[in-house]
Amino acid sequence: MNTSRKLTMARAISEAIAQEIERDDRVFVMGEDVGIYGGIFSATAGLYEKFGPEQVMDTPISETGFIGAALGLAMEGMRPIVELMFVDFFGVCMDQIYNHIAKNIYFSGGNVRVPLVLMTATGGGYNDAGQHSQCLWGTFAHLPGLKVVIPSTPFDAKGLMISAIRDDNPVIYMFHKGLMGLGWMTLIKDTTGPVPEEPYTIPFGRADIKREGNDVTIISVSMGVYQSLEAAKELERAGISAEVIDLRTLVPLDRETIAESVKKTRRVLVVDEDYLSYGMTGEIAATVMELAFDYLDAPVKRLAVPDVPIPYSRPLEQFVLPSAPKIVEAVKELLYS
Amino acid sequence: MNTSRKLTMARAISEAIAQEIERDDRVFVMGEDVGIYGGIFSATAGLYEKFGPEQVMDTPISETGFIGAALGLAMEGMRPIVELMFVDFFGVCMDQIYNHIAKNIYFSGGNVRVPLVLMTATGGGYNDAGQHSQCLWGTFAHLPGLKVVIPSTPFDAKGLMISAIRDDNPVIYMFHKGLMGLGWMTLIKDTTGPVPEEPYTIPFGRADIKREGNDVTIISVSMGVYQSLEAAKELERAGISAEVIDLRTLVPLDRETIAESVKKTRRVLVVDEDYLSYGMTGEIAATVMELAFDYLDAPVKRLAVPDVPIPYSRPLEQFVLPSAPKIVEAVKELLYS
Amino acid sequence: MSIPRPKLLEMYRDMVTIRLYEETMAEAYLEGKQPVFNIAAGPVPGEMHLAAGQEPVAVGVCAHLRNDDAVVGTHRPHHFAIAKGVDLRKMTAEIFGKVTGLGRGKGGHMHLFDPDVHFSCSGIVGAGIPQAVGAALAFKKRNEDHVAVAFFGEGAANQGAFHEGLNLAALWRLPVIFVVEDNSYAISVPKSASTPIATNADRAAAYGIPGVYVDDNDVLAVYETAGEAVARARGGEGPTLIEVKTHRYFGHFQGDPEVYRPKDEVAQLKANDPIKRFREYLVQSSPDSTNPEADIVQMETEARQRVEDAFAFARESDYPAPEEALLHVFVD
Amino acid sequence: MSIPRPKLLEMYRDMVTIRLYEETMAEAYLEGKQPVFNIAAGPVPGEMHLAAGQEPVAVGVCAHLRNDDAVVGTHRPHHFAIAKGVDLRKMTAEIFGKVTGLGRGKGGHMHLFDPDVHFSCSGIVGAGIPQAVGAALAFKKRNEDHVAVAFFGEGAANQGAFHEGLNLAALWRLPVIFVVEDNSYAISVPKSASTPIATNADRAAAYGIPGVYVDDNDVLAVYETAGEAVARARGGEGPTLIEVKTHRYFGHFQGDPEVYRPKDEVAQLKANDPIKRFREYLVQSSPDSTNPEADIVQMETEARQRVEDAFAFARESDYPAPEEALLHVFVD
Ligand SMILES: Cc1ncc(C[n+]2csc(CCOP(=O)(O)OP(=O)(O)O)c2C)c(N)n1
Ligand SMILES: Cc1ncc(C[n+]2csc(CCOP(=O)(O)OP(=O)(O)O)c2C)c(N)n1
Ligand SMILES: [Mg+2]
Ligand SMILES: [Mg+2]
Repeated sequence: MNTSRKLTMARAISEAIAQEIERDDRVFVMGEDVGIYGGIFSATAGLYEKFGPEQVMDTPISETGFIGAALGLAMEGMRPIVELMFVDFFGVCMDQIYNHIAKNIYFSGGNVRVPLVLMTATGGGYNDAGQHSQCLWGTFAHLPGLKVVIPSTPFDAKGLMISAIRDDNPVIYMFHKGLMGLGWMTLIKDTTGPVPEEPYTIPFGRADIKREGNDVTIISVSMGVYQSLEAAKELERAGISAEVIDLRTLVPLDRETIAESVKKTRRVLVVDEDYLSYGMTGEIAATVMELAFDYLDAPVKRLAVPDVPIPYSRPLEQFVLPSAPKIVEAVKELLYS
Repeated sequence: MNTSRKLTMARAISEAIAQEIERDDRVFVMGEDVGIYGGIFSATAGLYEKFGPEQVMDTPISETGFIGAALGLAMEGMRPIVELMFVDFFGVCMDQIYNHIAKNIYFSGGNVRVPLVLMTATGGGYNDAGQHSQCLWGTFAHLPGLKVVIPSTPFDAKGLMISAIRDDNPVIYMFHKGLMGLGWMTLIKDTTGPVPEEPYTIPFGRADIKREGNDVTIISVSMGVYQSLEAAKELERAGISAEVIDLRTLVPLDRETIAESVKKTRRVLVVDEDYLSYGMTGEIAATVMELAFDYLDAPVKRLAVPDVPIPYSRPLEQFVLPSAPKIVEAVKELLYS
Repeated sequence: MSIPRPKLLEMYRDMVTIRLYEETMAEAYLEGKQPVFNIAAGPVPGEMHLAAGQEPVAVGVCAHLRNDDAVVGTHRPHHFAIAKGVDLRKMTAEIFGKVTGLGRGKGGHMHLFDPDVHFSCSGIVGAGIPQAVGAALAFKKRNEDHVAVAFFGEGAANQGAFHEGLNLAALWRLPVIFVVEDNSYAISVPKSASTPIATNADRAAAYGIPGVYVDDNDVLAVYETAGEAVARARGGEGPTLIEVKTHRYFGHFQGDPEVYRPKDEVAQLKANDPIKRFREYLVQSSPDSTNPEADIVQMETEARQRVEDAFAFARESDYPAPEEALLHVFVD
Repeated sequence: MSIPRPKLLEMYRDMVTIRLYEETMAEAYLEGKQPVFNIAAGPVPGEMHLAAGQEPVAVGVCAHLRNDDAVVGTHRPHHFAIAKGVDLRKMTAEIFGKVTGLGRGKGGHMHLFDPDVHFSCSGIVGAGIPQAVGAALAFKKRNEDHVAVAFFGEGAANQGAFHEGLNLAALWRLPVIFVVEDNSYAISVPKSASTPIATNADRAAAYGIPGVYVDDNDVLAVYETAGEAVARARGGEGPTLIEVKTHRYFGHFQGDPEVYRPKDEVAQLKANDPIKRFREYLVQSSPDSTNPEADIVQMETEARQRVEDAFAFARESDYPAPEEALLHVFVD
């Protein structure tokens, strides 16, 4: 595959959707402002112009209605991609998501298929306060029946989206606003990345080692991967070689990659922009202990939002969100104390 | 306090509510079928007869409506206890619960109070299938802003309910259907227990050692505590002395009691009727590792629902739920392998 | 409206099937639960919501439906399922928790999925409404003239999902029929304590669609109203909201102490039983004056045989292996 | 209806305050965001939803309210807050993320809580509706004659919370007024693409309550309609649903490319600006024929001073200490 072309994550996602709509006429997108607006975070930019209102449907502000409808569509053989504008809004439609979309296959003993992608925006760091800045992947990963997909690069975003659309199971696809490469949200300097033109898939349940290292394993997803890579560079200057694992999917979880890395480095930091307790960091810590207890030189360390809603004001928000400097500090504590 | 009187958990709860309504005229109950029916799981039995429809309000099937209303009531100085019939239904009203009830205090910088108890039924084991048998406390404990209270005995139920009502913060109070002492649900043989007549409180964040032991610590809540105690008896016959910790509240979490016990026993099993991954067992395992890494003789072991929806059919459901025999087996594996 | 007698007999047979099914289920449900009622005991454990008395709604509507039309039912789903033609053996086996069931024992009574006849249901009040809307959208997108039907109780009409679903259907002019069963109660709460207006049919005005209240628990009245709605839907004219006054003979679920309703209410209702009335009509309108009951009795026999066969199948089937619990979270 | 001039002037002052506030905020918001717009930059980061053009709704309704009446606003909350009398300094400080703000910087522009005047709001569309219902229920339970008002957009009228909230309020005859701001759009989606009927006021029929559509963005028309609704509510006669045709001058949020509406739409709307119209009315109806603008200008001066003072206060205030982020999840 030719990977000389660079795209933003937003363009990688919309290209994946466009290619799948072209390949399979059961595929289409629906959601609030996905049409002429192109999606508030541009995940559907250009699609309306290309495919029109049948394949790119704007909806009223009725998440229970249209996400429930997406389930009916999927069970009747369509393959909807439905956007929940911010993951923070899941509370108005969670019943459809986790009591129905996530469970109908099981209830039917595998007799129905639910080929549905629930695409949603996550993450903070731009002062949008506590109802517009959450990650919440821990919440979805805790409840069985959804595959939980979280891309961190444009390359992964495209391949994982195509895999999600082709999957006969429901997938929640969680992109980070700060990684989309939006001109108006310059959180990450260089969010464009190489993306092949042709369609390709990335299997779920395969973590990606975004950087190899020997002294410590940093495990994360999404924005946390970027911050970890930044921290790894800084750590390298201090003579510490950090391996950075991007889980890419929380369900299914790639235990093997984690185990192998930990057996090599013997120290683990888990970085998460979701809330600290009862979430991803706890699960990964417990998993590491189960898989590699005898190899661990220190307890698994966790860096996440310290169980407070995301505050609005800049100094407050920066205080609670993970960052490269905090990762550096945490790794140093892990290694030297 | 005189503890010679024995009550079911259902009666302990309704007594707590009655005493608080009598003490404070801002306290009242609302929910579906809480009136003449007395609550589907009898948590409000007898209250309608005693206090009438103003203090014991039946509602339409409009959980977003009446739970959102409970927030408005609380912010205007009332102290509602609102019943969500099964916790499984949270998806139709989660936005009010976690984006508003749980966050308004924080958003206001502590300038508003939200004295509200969200009471809800949890648990399976009686073949009510995947939308009526969940525990989901992991979900609530992951999201900041709610105190998460889970009684396992009638005594705890009354004291924790009174504490919940008197708290100026929102509390989710999760009782287990199988522990309520309902005549028509004989899951647990002896669910009555001593309950003093006078009102009393139990502070949140204090785990209760329901049984002392030296060889292993079993940490659980709710039905899991009963099963652990049963298992402990069985283990005693095999010469294993098990300590059983009832966390009672997941938020706040009593780290000290956990740490002390683990330092003594050096081995930990966490038992949870909620889903395995990204939930309570992961958090407790991670916490144990953080607090007592050097004391651990083996990785923390976890017994929970193996990431499948709760199936209907008896052999299937029994296969996925924790039970005393499974706890015995898990402890033996923990000790001997 | 003149309905051919074979069609009438079919409807009668389905109503009788439903009634017998529910009565048979009520007995099976009690097995193992006496002398002490224990919800978890017996061959049919868990909650059990029966629909005896509500046959006219299910049958009067589904008589218009074809195999490819979709139906979404509720926590009280048997009458809808039977009227829609769900495989009765597999459905019963599911309710008995057997591996031969529709969901291999994973779903149970509130979770019956039969994709062959496009039937599904849910234990969450109101949740099926948007799902039926989605099915209708699928049909419209594919230019098929199928319709979708969402059945739900008068209590469900106070859920947000009702509003969102009806709004979408009206906005997009979808081929969907919303059918409210007004059986007076949502568990213990009477309609007057949950809905400030007399009929939910009037709520159609909020969406600019037709709303019809059928104030009699009569299968022919339902059939006629539903016929118009289905024709509108198939003709691309959009959704209809229908509410039918009906009656539930059993408690909300089996074991319901029913403290909330007069002791003699059900007995009074049964005096005007819709199956009895329909039977009288069939007798009176019989073309065979010497033996006007002959074809009727045949239907009753058929119904009985189907029900007996289904329960026998369910009882004889095996339970799933316990480890099957781990399968089917996802399809391959 | 004859309104005393001091009251009219007060309303005028509040409308001007709102307009100036929003315009001043629009400028402050751009600070640090030029030449490249970056939502996270400047003294006022994050999303910013402004309500210029929608003053008549907030002011026409709140002119009837007392301190103890409750108001729940939306993601676009400034006009409601100002009309309800929220402390302007603390509100502005909150939006600047300062420790002197209403929420010590934790909430920001979409989360303004002023318990002193019973004001709250939320960034979740439709969520405030049931909360206002709850406030009204508190008043009714305590036999107080306070009322609650829920403001929300025409887009929010398609949320389930709308249906559930109105149903409860009507059922329990609560003192609450539901006010829909029909500003034609929900972000990019026009009303015609979200609501199948012309006016949400007609949805009142679904709850058996009065529904009124005010089809002109005119503060006196709103005032009159709201007056009746508030009187009904205080008199124990239950809720009212009001929809007002209004106009949003800015984009949905600052930075909105507004590809979805005609370039000249706003200019045309401004030709019929409600503040301008109200000012003309005040001039014409002035008792002081020699200097009919005197009291009007005084109001404008007051408004300007209040806004300037609030922004100055906000700018001069300190940020909270970073560790304050850990406080106030719970009260003690
Ligand atoms: C969202 C939700 N809330 C509450 C329940 C509990 N519940 C199950 S059935 C029922 C009553 C339903 O009444 P109605 O819609 O009239 O249907 P009916 O039982 O009369 O057929 C209730 C409250 C539920 N299953 N889902
Ligand atoms: C439940 C929910 N869905 C979607 C959004 C995103 N959103 C914020 S404002 C808005 C449009 C609201 O339109 P309307 O109610 O008409 O109010 P307006 O913005 O026009 O004042 C949307 C879709 C949200 N905040 N909450
Ligand atoms: Mg009913
Ligand atoms: Mg609008």
